[in-house]
Amino acid sequence: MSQLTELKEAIRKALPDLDLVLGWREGYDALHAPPYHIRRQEDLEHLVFGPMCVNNLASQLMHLRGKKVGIIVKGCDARSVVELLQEKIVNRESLVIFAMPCKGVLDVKKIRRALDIDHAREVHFHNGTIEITSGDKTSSVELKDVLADKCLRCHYPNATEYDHFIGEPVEPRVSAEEAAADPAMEELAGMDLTERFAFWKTHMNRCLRCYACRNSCPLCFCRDVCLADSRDPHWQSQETSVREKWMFQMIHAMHLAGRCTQCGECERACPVGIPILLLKKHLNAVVKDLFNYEAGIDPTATPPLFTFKVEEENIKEIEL
Amino acid sequence: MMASLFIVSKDIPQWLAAMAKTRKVFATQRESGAIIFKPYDPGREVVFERESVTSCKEAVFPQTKVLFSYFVKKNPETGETAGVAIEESLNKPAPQAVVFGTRPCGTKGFLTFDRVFDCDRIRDPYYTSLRERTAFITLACDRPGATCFCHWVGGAPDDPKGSDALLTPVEGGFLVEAVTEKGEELVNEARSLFAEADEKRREEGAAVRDKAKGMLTPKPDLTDIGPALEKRFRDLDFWEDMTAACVSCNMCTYLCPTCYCFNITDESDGQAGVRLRTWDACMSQQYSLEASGHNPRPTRAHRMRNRVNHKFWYHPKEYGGVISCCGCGRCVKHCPGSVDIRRILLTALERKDEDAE
Amino acid sequence: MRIGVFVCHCGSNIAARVNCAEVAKAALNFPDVVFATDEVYMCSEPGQESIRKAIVEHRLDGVVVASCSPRMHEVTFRRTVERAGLNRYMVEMANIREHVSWIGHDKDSNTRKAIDLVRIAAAKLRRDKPLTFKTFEVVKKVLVVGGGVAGIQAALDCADAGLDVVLVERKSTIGGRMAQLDKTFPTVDCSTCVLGPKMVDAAQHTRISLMAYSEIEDVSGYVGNFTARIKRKASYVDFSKCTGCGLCTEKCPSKKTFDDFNEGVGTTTAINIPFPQAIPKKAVINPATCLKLTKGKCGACAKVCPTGAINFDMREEIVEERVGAVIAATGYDLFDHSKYEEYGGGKLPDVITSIQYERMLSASGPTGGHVKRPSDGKEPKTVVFVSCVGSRDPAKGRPYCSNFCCMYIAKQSILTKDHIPDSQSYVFYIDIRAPQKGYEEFTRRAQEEYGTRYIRGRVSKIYPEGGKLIVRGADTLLGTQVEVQADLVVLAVGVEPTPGAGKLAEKLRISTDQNGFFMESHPKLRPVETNTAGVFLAGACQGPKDIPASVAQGSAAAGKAISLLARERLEADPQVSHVNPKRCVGCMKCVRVCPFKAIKETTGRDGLPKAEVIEAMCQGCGICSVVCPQGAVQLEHFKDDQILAEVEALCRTWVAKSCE
Amino acid sequence: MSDVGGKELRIIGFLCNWCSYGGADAAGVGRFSQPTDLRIIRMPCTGRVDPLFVLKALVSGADGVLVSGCHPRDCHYSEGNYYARRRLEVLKRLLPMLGIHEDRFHYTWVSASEGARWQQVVTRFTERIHELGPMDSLDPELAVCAIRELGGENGQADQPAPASGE
Amino acid sequence: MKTPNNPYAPKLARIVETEMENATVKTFRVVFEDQAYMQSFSFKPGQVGQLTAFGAGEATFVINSPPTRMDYLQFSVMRAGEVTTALHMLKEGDLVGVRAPLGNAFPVEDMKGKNVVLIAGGIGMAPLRTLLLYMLDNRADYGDILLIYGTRSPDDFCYKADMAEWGARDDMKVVETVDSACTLWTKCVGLVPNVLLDEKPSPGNAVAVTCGPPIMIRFTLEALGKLGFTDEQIITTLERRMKCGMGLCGRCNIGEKYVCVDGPVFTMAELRELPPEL
Repeated sequence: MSQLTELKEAIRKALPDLDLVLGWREGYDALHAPPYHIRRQEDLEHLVFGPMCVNNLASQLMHLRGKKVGIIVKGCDARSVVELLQEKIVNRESLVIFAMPCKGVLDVKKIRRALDIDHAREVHFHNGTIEITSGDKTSSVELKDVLADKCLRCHYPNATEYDHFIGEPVEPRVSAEEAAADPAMEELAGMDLTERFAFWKTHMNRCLRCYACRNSCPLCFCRDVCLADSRDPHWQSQETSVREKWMFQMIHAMHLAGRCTQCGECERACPVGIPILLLKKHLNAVVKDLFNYEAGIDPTATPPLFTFKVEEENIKEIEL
Repeated sequence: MMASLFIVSKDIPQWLAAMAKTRKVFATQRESGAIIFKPYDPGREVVFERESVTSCKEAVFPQTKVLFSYFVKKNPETGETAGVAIEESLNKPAPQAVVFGTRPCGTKGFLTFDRVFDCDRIRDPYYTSLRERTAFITLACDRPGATCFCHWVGGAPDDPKGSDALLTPVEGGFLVEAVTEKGEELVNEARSLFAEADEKRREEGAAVRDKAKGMLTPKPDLTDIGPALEKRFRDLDFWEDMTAACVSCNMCTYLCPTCYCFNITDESDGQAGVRLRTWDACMSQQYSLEASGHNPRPTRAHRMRNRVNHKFWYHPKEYGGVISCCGCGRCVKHCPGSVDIRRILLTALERKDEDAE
Repeated sequence: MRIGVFVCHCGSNIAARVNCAEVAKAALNFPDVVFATDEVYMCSEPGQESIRKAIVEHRLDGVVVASCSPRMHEVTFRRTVERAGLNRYMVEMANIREHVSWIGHDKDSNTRKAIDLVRIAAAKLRRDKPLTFKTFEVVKKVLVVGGGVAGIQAALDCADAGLDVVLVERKSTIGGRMAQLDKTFPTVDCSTCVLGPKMVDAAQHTRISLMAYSEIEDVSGYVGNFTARIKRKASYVDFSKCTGCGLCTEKCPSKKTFDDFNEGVGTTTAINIPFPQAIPKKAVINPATCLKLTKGKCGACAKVCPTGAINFDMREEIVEERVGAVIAATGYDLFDHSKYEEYGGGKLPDVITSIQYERMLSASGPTGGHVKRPSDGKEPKTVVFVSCVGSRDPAKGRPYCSNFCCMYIAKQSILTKDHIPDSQSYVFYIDIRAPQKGYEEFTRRAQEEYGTRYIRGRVSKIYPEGGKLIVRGADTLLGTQVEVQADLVVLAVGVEPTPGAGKLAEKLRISTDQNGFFMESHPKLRPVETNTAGVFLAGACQGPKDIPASVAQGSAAAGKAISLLARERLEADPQVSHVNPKRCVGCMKCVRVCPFKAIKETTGRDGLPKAEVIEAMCQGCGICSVVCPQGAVQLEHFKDDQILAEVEALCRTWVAKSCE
Repeated sequence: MSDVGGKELRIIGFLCNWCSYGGADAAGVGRFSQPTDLRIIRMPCTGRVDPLFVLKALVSGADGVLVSGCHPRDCHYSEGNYYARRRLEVLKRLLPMLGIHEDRFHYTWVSASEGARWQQVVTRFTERIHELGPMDSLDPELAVCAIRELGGENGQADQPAPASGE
Repeated sequence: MKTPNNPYAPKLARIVETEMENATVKTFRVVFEDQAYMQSFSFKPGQVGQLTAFGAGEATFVINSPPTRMDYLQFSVMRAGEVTTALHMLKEGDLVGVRAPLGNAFPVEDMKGKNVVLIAGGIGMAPLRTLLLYMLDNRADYGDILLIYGTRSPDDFCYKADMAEWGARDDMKVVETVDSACTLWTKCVGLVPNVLLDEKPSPGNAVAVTCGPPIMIRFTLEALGKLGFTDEQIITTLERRMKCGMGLCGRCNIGEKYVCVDGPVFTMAELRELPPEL
């Protein structure tokens, strides 16, 4: 039985007790698999699973509070679910988790850069390569060149929290140490302060304040009442100045400190390619360093900024 | 229309530079992998190969516009309010501007703005002052992509409507056709860069255009889309399913060349302030949220319904059947959830005879 | 809003270093400021009157006073504006004295700074809202934790004032440390004779309900409305039946039980009444040594008990009490001197603690008032007292002075001479601390009349040699080494918090100082209050103190409780957090971090969880506000917008200046 | 010790009411002279200091931000400074990644009795900010421009406002 | 400097008088600073204006004084959000910005010769006040006038002086009602729709105009239906979040209609033609 068949079977059984199951369906081309709601058994025929299932479905859970929901998760998505459980946004009893071991998802932007395609009619995966048919032309590229960055360094390919685990767990692609090595972070770390300031100024200048980053984030569950467009409290004006745009990313990053599971949805969602995940990755490293904590692992843990120790081992008071 | 001219690719920067002498020139440039409109900078490459991520709304409808500034004047002796000085930003004339490298779909999008902001009922001085001074040099589309559907909504890859000049990519350069006097002027200012296009080039240009048209997928008949959407109005299940992938962000509307909704907010320190007009998005929860807490469009399903209905039902109803979508596909291509407005339309059409409930 | 700005010269305190007229003039240009003036003394009667008049004449909605620290006069000016009909929270202060004129020399810089401080005060004031008090009913009952002399005094004072009192004592009798003492300094009168009547009063007072052999399980609620859950420990004796006749203790075969009351000087029986004057005088079984409870046989006590009070099946029970105020009077414990290896590490039988010595001196003690060496029962002729054992010794983690050791050493040396006229006492001391009435004279008496020899210096070693204890130390006055051959060494062990103090502090949500003593609200001005409203401190739990100080503090704490509960209703400070339910998404981060448990989860109109602040419990710290990502929880008077307005008032000015 | 090297820089201090504000008062009472660059905003507790206030100040034109509260264990509200310590430490480590020198922000603990310590903190922090110089500026907000152009000295509005944010 | 016909630019007006109607509603009487403009200013009953509280922003309110009395323009502001709170802080002599008139008006011409039933709840009395005063100032043009005005409690009534005056008139009938009985209230008790049913106004040659909270409107419409009023005979006003007030900014649409320009006044018949999105 294929993994997808097994998944469908598991959902088929669970569906009668659920309002809906969050999954992915075929999109306008073979490289896209938008999230959708499985309500009826017949909806299952559209269900797909594969490297094109990039969206983190946990972002949807906030909208669905009060409903009994099933959700299909990849390893990284499961960490977001764990975080939502921690923060009581999701009630474990009204959630059924179908865990799919994951070998990585595609980065469509990378594919566009690597292959000159207009319409991916068909996509096939053969050991390590992806073959895309666009028009009457078929081209292929190595999968590792078009996987999302996060997947290249994934060490949580299997969900830790689930009700149904479909298929066999997969081996992490890299070790935890290798996972920590991140060329983008290293590049930023290699800059001096002036360069970094200029780096952000240039990037933020491009920001549209469309909030795709915020709304795609599974943990920005206060998106409808976000400080960025609130008048009471009035943190931000609606001006499209670098100051306001950057300030918003600072708010975003600080609010995620110790909570972000690095699913990368914010950066993926950005239409103008602003590397906003960098700030969160950095803060995650800080949190790991200070509090030896990683978000989205233990549903009963308290994120480090919502607790304290009387003696902090890793915070040294600095005298001026 | 002026006779076809030809410019070699490498001369484009010179043309831009010539125009930039007296005008603000927006051109498509690549930044961090995204093609966006930015003020022309001779040091940066102008790229044409793909449609830009952003539309060039900014040129005529800036994301932030200071409508006016105000200052509460005090009597210096008593501290009491003596008056309020209001200074309208219109007093400073906007510079002439050229938008270079929009696609026909995007350029045509501004016709929607024209219908709304410059009509019998109202003439928005902020919009018109910029619009009058802005010229569009459009690049005909030689290869529509997976998300393109300009032909569904009355456009075409070489549609010159709204453009001042139209370029067609051919071997080694571009065919150039001025569409309006303004366009002609822009060409004439750097006339030495252009050569008359010979027959062969013109034929090549026509072939490029025909090929692009040939690449378009079959289009549905949208004549009945209004009634079809009306049928689905009460069908919230339909809208919920259609928005299952939507995260309710503002991206689709901010990238859209025809979306014109805006917000008005004041920023002030209590004495001096500005009134800002900034882009707003109907997909935002706060867009229609009332002070009482009541929201007539509380969920993304309600909001998507309004967005789609507005483009394909309300706007046509108000403006003689013209759909206010230009079919550029940005909202599909860049949507983080890959929400496909075409699927919504097709599904509504499919079910146009089916009553809700 | 219409704002008035009042710049104070504070005589020349401010005016000498700040151009006050300039500040007022600048302020007149700030948003919403319609009146600005400067005066010599804003806090004076005419100064306040000018504020009041300006409020009326200029229809002011709020006032900025630029003067001294708000910690000094905020309350003053709040009253001033209130008299003029404004809400008391419609005043902001700019601290241009402590933070400007007193610290900066350059008048121009100072003036610029003062202008900025007024600017931020006015910017904040623009966002201030009138806040009104909410009132709530109070429970006119006081919980006193600890039945030592401080607790007894507090309980009696409260009860005499008409408040009901629950007096909870961990041990089976009240009396505390004082009951263990033989005599008290500087009068050398009998401790029990002084304390006894008070204990009886406490036991018999109709308003005091005495809960001995009980401990605080937890305390919830807030000032005026605490709920205490009190654990009655299992004593295996029905107190309502026990008459304290003592028959059981005579028949009990388990006679090797550690004698807690006598500090291990001698042993006692498994069923025991600590001392003859115990109140309540009830027997309690020590389950660790009782044969019936450990081995299942015996039951001798039950057989002899004339009232059938023994109940081996007794279990602890929890009693709930609602009280309006809590007085913590948990007293102190004594330093474990075994940490001093150089003094024998607790292994030398004739090196005893001062409290053990006290029990030996007591006529009702285990030795019947005869001083005997524990090792051989002989009467010691040379007694050495060592002061500051576990006091003033940072190396042992006891940097503080235990306050009363100097005095009891003098007392015990005097009593030694009384008991053994041919004895000689030596005292090794660091400093003699005798500052209270009659104390200095008392220590002199010990030296001059009783011949106690005081040697200034630390003892470096104590070791046994030939049936004696060699006490070696330095005489820092003479600059020589000293050795004394002692029969008995009494260590004046330092005072430390009781073992349960930390736990109780958590339950009461009060803090402890670095030494573990309960922290008072202000060391000078609020010495018996804590930072948790309605919780007061009495006696040595707040820091080492002697009997008169403990009694005084017991009365002081009682006074605070009485004045608090004298009102029918209490006002809740309106500077509390509020949740805007329209913004709350129900993530409950605020609930998680609130140190006062002042935020609870409720259900909103949409059926989803929402946070809600219990106003009377909120202390106004604002921790919640920072964890709320969407700014739904806002602390009144310190809302995001108010702080942002202050930041922006400065930044906009700065940026505007740099644009010039 | 007067101004640190002439021209003042823009420093904001967030001080808890119970300890550090009192400490600053104590410094005043003790006439411990300090540089005058610092502008103090009074907070109930460092637990109320949202790190975002600091960031807001830094992107809005402040050259340095100082936060000071009660020493650990001495918080008036028992726990506020413990939370603050975590938040502010995370903030401090974020700054360099933004291209902002981490020394522009400092958090410390000063009790109400430590006037001399406060003097030291202010002096050293001010010196340090002067060493770093003014912060790189972002484009001034539109609102600020309006104030500048319209405000003038006496609030006479004569200058035209900027056109828009293009 | 002013651009002619800049529809975004407010005109300065000075507050000449304020009055607290109840705990949350404050009434402002304003006069344009430009006297010539004030004299030439005209509007129709039911039209709205945007008030600017300088420093906070703009919000929409109906002009609740009638065009027949042009000493001042009157607006009643219920404190709800940022702008209304800022407006409440203003005092006599302060300046506000006004953009008016905006939107459509009550069909006062079509209503001539008809009996008029006015049904108001809470702050919904504001638009009806302007209509009523207009009709009273042109009394001969209209038939019987019945006003039913209900609030939660006696303290919540607005325009108390007006109410007393109207109650004393013999050419109209006023029914004041509160939701539930309370001490010192001797007038009618009951929910507006029930009171309306009790009053039984005849639908013959009549127009009913109703304004109030959504729940009241819903049941009032039902009640009017029971009484025999047709959709064409029922007029109501709608509220929506508005920004520009000229049909551009988008948010106040119901179908293709914009409440700010095509409304706020709609007949029930018109509303039935629009998508049900209220």
